[in-house]
Formats: sequence, C-alpha cells, structure tokens
Amino acid sequence: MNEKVKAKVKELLASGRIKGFWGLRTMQGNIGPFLFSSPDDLDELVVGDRERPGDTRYPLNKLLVNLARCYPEEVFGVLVRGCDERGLKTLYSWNQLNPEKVVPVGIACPQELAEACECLKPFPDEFVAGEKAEGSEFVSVANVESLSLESRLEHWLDQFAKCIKCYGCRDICPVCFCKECTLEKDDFIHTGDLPPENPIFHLTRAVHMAGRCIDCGLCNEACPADIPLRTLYKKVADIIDEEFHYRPGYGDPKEKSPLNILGEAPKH
Amino acid sequence: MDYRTVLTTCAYCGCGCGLYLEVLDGRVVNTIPCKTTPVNEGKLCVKGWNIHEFIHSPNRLTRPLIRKNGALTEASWEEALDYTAGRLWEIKEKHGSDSLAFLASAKVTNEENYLIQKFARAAVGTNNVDHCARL
Amino acid sequence: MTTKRIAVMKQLLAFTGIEQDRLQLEWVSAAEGPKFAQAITEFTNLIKALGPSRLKVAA
Amino acid sequence: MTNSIAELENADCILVIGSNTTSSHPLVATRIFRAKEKGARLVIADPRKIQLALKADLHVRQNLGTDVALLNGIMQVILANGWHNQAFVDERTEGFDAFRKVTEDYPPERVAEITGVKADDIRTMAEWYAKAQAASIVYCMGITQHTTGVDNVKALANLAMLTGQIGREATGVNPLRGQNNVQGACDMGALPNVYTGYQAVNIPDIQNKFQAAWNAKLSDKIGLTIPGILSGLVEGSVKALYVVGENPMMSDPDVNHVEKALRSAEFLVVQDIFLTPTAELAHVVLPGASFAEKDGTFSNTERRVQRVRKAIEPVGDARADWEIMQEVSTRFGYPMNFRSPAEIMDEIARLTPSYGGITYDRLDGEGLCWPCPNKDHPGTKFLHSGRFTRGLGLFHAIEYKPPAETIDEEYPLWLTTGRVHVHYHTGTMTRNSPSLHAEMPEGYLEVNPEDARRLGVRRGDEVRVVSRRGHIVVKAMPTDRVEPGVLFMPFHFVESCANILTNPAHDPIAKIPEYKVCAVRLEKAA
Repeated sequence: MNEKVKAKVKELLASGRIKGFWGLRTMQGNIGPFLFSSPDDLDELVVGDRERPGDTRYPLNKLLVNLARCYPEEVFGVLVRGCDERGLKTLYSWNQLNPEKVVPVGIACPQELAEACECLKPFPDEFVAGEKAEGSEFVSVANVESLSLESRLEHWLDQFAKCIKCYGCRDICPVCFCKECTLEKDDFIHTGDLPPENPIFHLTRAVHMAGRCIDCGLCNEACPADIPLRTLYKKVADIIDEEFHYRPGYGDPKEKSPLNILGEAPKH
Repeated sequence: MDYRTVLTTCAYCGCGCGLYLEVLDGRVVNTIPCKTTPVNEGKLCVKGWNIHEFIHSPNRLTRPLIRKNGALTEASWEEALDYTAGRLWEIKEKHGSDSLAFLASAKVTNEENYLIQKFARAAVGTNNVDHCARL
Repeated sequence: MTTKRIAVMKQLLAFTGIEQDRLQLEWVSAAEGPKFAQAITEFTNLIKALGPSRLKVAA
Repeated sequence: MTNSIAELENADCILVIGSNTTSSHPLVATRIFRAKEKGARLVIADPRKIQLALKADLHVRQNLGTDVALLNGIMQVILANGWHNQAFVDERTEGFDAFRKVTEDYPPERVAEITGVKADDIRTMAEWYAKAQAASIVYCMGITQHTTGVDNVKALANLAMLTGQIGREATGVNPLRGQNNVQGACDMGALPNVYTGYQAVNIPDIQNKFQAAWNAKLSDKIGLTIPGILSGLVEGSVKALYVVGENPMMSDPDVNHVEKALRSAEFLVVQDIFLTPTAELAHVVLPGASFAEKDGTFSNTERRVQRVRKAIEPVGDARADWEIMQEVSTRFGYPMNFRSPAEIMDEIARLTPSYGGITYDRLDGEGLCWPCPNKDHPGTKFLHSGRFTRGLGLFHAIEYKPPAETIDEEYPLWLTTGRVHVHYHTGTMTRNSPSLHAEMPEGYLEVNPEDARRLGVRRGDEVRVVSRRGHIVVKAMPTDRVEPGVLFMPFHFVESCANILTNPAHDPIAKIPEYKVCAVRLEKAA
C-alpha cells in the first residue's frame, strides 16, 4: 500500500503539480502528520496502519484547510481514505476549500477497518492502493435504539458525565471550521463546569454535526473519556438522510447541506 | 512557506502527553495530539490542546531586565550576565557560599535542572537548592 | 430552517432518551393572541401528562 | 508512581484519594474510566464531590485532614477480618507488630467520629480494596499538602503492603506529580539533600564521585528547603536568591510572608518566560525559552523520560535556560561548555545509576522509564517487584493528628484549595492562553448553598474570605460540590490569590505546606 502511494506522490511532486503532500510519516519512532515537499523525503511515508489498519489516522484535511487559508494560491496533495474524501467534498460544499487547489491521493480501507468503523463507503471514488471493501451497517446505532427510552437516557448521561471538556472532538474534527463556536458561549452552555452541562453540551455539538459529519470517527479516537461520539453523530447523519435524502460527502460537492440552504421542508 | 510538525512533550501536568506542534513560518500555530505516544494515545486535555497559545503571547519576556533607579530596565545580555555573575560572586566572597540559594524548576528540562544544581554545588559551593515539588 | 432543525432535534432527543413531545414548534404571529394562549395551554397539558423529566430527576 | 499510567485500566479496584484526577491529570482519568468500564470498583475518598465521584461505586467525604484516621480505620477492618496478605507481610515487610498495635485503636466507629465517614462505608472500602485481585491507589496533593503529609503517604504504603497490593501489574501506590517535570527536577538533584538520582550529599563516597567529576570542592552540609530559604532571607543569613521558572509569590503559602522575604534579598535573579509577580521584585530578570524553543527531556509522573524538541527559535532575545545557566556559570568562574542538551544528558547518565542507560538516541518512540541502569536495559514499568528499594518494606505505626489549624468561633469555616481543568498552577501560562482564559477568566469560591443562604450570598456575589494571614475578595459559587462548613477555591488567580489565606505550617519532614486545610471566615463584601 505504502509503495503505490509513494510512487503517486513522487510523480506529483516531481511534476511540480503540487507544492506539497499531506501524508503521514514515521518520525522519531512515532507516526505523525507531515507535509512532504520533496520526493527525497518519501522513504518514511506511511498511510497510518501501525499495528492495525487505520490505527494512526490524523485530520489531514483540517491541516490542509488551515494552511490553504494562509497560502490560497498553492496546490496541495493529500492522502485520503473514503471518510477523508467525504471530508474534502463537504469542505468544498461549505466553501472552505477550493477543489482546484487540492489533489487527493486515495487509498481503500480493508474489510477489517470498514467493519470496525461501520463505514458505509470505505473507499474514495478513485484510489491508488487497496481494494474495495464492503460497506458496513451502523450496528452501534441499532444497539442504542434497541434500548428503552429510559435506558437510552441513562446510557448517554453516564457517558457524557465523563466529559473533561477538552474540546478535542471539535478540535480534531475536519468539518468544524466555524470562527465562533456555540460550545464556548456562556449564554448557551455555562463555561467552567466539569463535566459540562449534561447533556446540553454534547447534544449541542451533535446538532451542529447535522449535515456536516462525514463519519471519520476521529472525534471518538480523540476522546479522553472514550465517549461513543461516533455513534451519536452516525444517528444524526441517519436522521438527515431520512429527512432530506442527504449524506455529507456522498454526493456531488455542489450539492449543499439541507441545513445550509432553505430548500424543501423535512418529511416529519 | 516553511511548515513543519514537531513532536514534543506537553509542558503542563505530570502526565507527559506527546503532541505535535504545527510550525508555520516560524510561529507555532496549532497543536495535534500524537496517536502513538504511550501516555495519551491521540488524546489531550483542554490545556494540552491549547498549549501553543501562550508561546507567542505579547506578554512574553523578550529582553533581559536590570533594576536601575528602582525600575526594571531593558539591558543587553552581556550586561545582564556580567552583572548577575558579578553580584553572585561578590555575595559569595563576602558572606560565604551558603548565603546564596537557588530555586530550580519543575517547568524546565532535566538538563537545565541538572545545570542549575551543578552551578549551585560546584561553582557556588552550596546545597541550598530546592524547587516547588511540594506545591 | 427552524422547521428542519426541530425535525432533527426531535429525533435526536428520542435517540438520547428524551420524549420528543417535550419539544414543540408553533408559528404564532403577534396578532394571534388566542392562538398563542391555546398553543401554550396545549403544550402545558402535554408536559404535565408526560410528568417530570427524568433528566431533572437524574440531576 | 510505582506503576505506569496505562496499567491502571487493568486494576479491578481503584482507590482515588486526594486527587481531582479529571481536572489535574486528565489523561490518568482516561485509564480510570476504562478500568471502570471493564468492571473495576472505583472508590473516591475526597471531601469534595469531584467529577470522578459521579462514576464512583462509593464516594466518601472525609473531614479535611483526617486521612490517617480513615486509612487506619480501613486497615483495622482488614486486620480484624483477616483480609490481609499474611504471606506478603511475612516475606516482604518488617515492623508489622508495632503497626498492628497502633492500627487496632482505630475501629470504624471511632474513625467515623473523626472523619465523618460512615462506619459501614469504611468496612466496604476495606473489603473491596483488600479482596481485589489487583488494587491500585491513586493520590495527589490532597494527601501530601498537609502537616501530616508524610504520615498520610506512609499510611497509604502501609495499606498497600498489608494487602500485598504492590509490586505487581495494576497495583501500587501512585502519586500523580503535579507539574510536567517535577519528577525530573527531583531526579536531577534540585533538592537540598541529594545529587542526581537521590544520591545523598552527605555520603562521602558519593561526594567524592561528584567532586572528581565536577572538579570542584563540594559541601556535605544539607542545604535549605524553600521555607528555610525564605526565613533565611528575612533573618539575613541568605543574601541572594536565583529563581528559575518558579513563582513563589503566588505558589507559596502566606504570600505576604514570601513578599517580605523576597524584598529582603540583597540580590534576586529571576529567570522566566513571563514577568511573574516574583519577577517584578527581582534585581535582574533573564528571559528564558519556553518548552517549544529548546531541546531537552521531561520525566513524567510514571518516571518516563521523554524528549522535548525545539520547534522554533526563542522569541525576541530570549535564550534557552541551559544556555543562560552556562553563561552565568562561566562568567562566575566555573566554565561550562556543553554544546547541546544531549551532551548534558550523557554526563547525567555517567553520574546517575538510575539514568545510566539513557541517551537521546534511545528516547525516540516511547521514551524510557527509569530505573534504566545501562544501555541494554529496557526501563522499568513498575517498581518493587520482588523487592523494595530498601529491601524489606517497612510498616510505620502512625497515629492520627489533626491539622495545624482548626476552626473556631472567629474562623468557623474550613478552606481547601486546588486546581481547575482549564488552568495550571499560578496561571502564568494558562492565563496567557486566550482559549483557556475565556473558559474561566476569574477565580471563584465554592460554598455550600446552605452556608450561602445563611450569608445571603448568591452566585456571582463578591465575598471576603479572611484567614489569620490575610484576606481576599472573590466571587461566590454556591454548589453542593462542597459540604456545609467547607469552602474551596482554585489558587491560579493573582487577583483572588488563595495563598494569601493558606497556612504555611508544614510537614516536619517533607516541609510541604498545609495548603489543603486552613480556617477562615466568610463575609459578604460591601
């Protein structure tokens, strides 16, 4: 997998098509995000499969957005899995990135990872490495729905009570790009409390994920309290799909989120 | 455009979380938790996530200061270092090694703490070295 | 937009264990006093029927 | 810590005492949450209803400063029921009989009277902890910042030895070190009685080793601790103080006394990254570099030595602290010529048995936990496996002693202090961080709603807190996180500086001040 990606990136860098490539690199015995700018650096490029497939993924799109803001004229390449590609498309549709300035290099995730992520589409439209795996249903959502109303509340309150308010779910999120964040507004959610107002803090974030969350799961991995945030946002994505036939990042990037435009009324 | 990610260790509490500092054109602009460091495995607390913010604070000290006529006044390194070493030497000569004392720091590196106590012990000749381990 | 948000919010509430009837949306103009009174009365009755929120009990 | 952070998640009973882990050591809390998820029993002993208490199987709220009584009570129950690990006691420890004798005087009913913890809860704690396969104790400054701090720690060690809950995976007595490199500063000999690696200054062989290595005549006289330095300044026996990266003007108890001491200094040097209240009093202020501007290592609370890497040049004319120290030393007449922190670490390794195998090229990846005596040693995950440092573990017979200051008619309320999740220590870094500052821009005082009502105080009202040392004004926050009669405030805020109030009375051995208990009265501010 690494070699095919390296070859592609080498070609892109050598041709001068891209200024740099956002990928992952083994550095000082750890794996982290890295902006490759020379074909010579590519020896240590990795795709983020350390012990298990996809166990060292980083929000490369987010880093790309931040850099593109400072250098809007430059073209960058970026390593994308299925989720990352959904992220790019969503960022295009919210006008946070210019698609003409981005060259994605795709990889397909193996079945094991697709199932662990419960990913509907574990591959980008185009990819240079890996094989198409089957999409997987949202089992975690169904598990919560099998509980009584009372047990659901108990479950979530119990999970949210662990929140240490690191804002990591937001800070790692590739589609959280707002300049001002409701989560920080004392009028809505009292600042300074630990845990933050339960369940208001997390429900507020969940609502803001509607029409945006691309189900990459990085929030879940960044959560110091192991709160199953991904399950919560998967449900939000299901609701949006059911009401408006829209899933962020699956369709044409020109298509706007139903919560970004007036459009048609919801079904329910 | 000079962009780098630098792996380092958080400087807040004693957990010792690994994180990448994003450096753009000489400024630290962001923090990303490292996925493979053993303590934090890709997670951080709110302090860690924002650790880049104080680095470029306008309140940082950027020049040596010497008290002149009662007020702290900017000075060159040459002047400040000579003055510091000179005054410490005078006090040692006049009042003895144990009239000097040193507070090392739980914030600076091991190597720096080592040099502070080495200076106190080997150069000045006192064991009056402590730090806020108790606080 | 509000209609859309409320539709999403109601289902999210259900998923997290809160009765979705606790959230209602009505459009009432400043000129429609009786309609407003009626909406509030109905909502109050609905909430009373649901009883105290378990959220409150939990806190 | 005797054990590593990650091991905690495999414990099946965790006793957290005197640690607000989610605020002060959030990534340790992660492991506690995981242990709980896996079915561990979580027991919290803390006067405040801290966040972890929401997840606890049992939360007991002992009266301030009564930890020894509580722990003795737990051990009395264990002994009375024969739940202790006799084999471990026989093989690995000494001093058991004297310890047992004292402990027998602490039946749960008596302990309940002292601590305010129900006798049945004491029995439950004893049973869960003693009968666990692997039980771990996590503690922090709530245990140590007392006039009986050392007694408290010894009582915890007694409990772990009595039940054999030490020297194995996921057990142990685990202090959480408050500052990123407080472990390292101790390891590096920034203490008045030891060189690096806890090698005593008054043992001739060790003194000779360092004299030879450093080519200098060294003193074998144990130096002064911070309280000794401060009183030395006031009395005039200490003339000069060189402070690197510390802020005693906020962090030390009885700040008014600290200020007097620092103002008495004939020469005060402060090396820091911000103009702290301490630096404002200095004769010379030297601008140091932040962690992002230099290379080096920090040693975390589990003894893990990890790399700090230079990301940018020091801001303005600031310089790395190791470079400043070398310059001062060289100009003082003792040349230091290290070319890099890596070279300094090589010298540390040569002189320090526990760091003997540590070099920069080995610190990539996960770092190394000391003891790491040689280049082939993989480091040490948990201590005391098979043998304690001193050979046999020593039981201490410890009697309960009340705090140095207790409430009376004039000062009828207890005050305790601590940290909050968004701020750190004296706030020098966090309050210069816009996101953190916005989350909590000012200090506050937690007061039980009952006490608040009696005083007619509502959320946000300004109140005056008065102790025997001084007074401050702060906004009140009525909350049941504290019980009636108890107040809590964070100590990060210079405008409402908690350490104007705190009691400098300190532990006779560790010299740690009693930050966690003092007596105050509360008044509505004008």
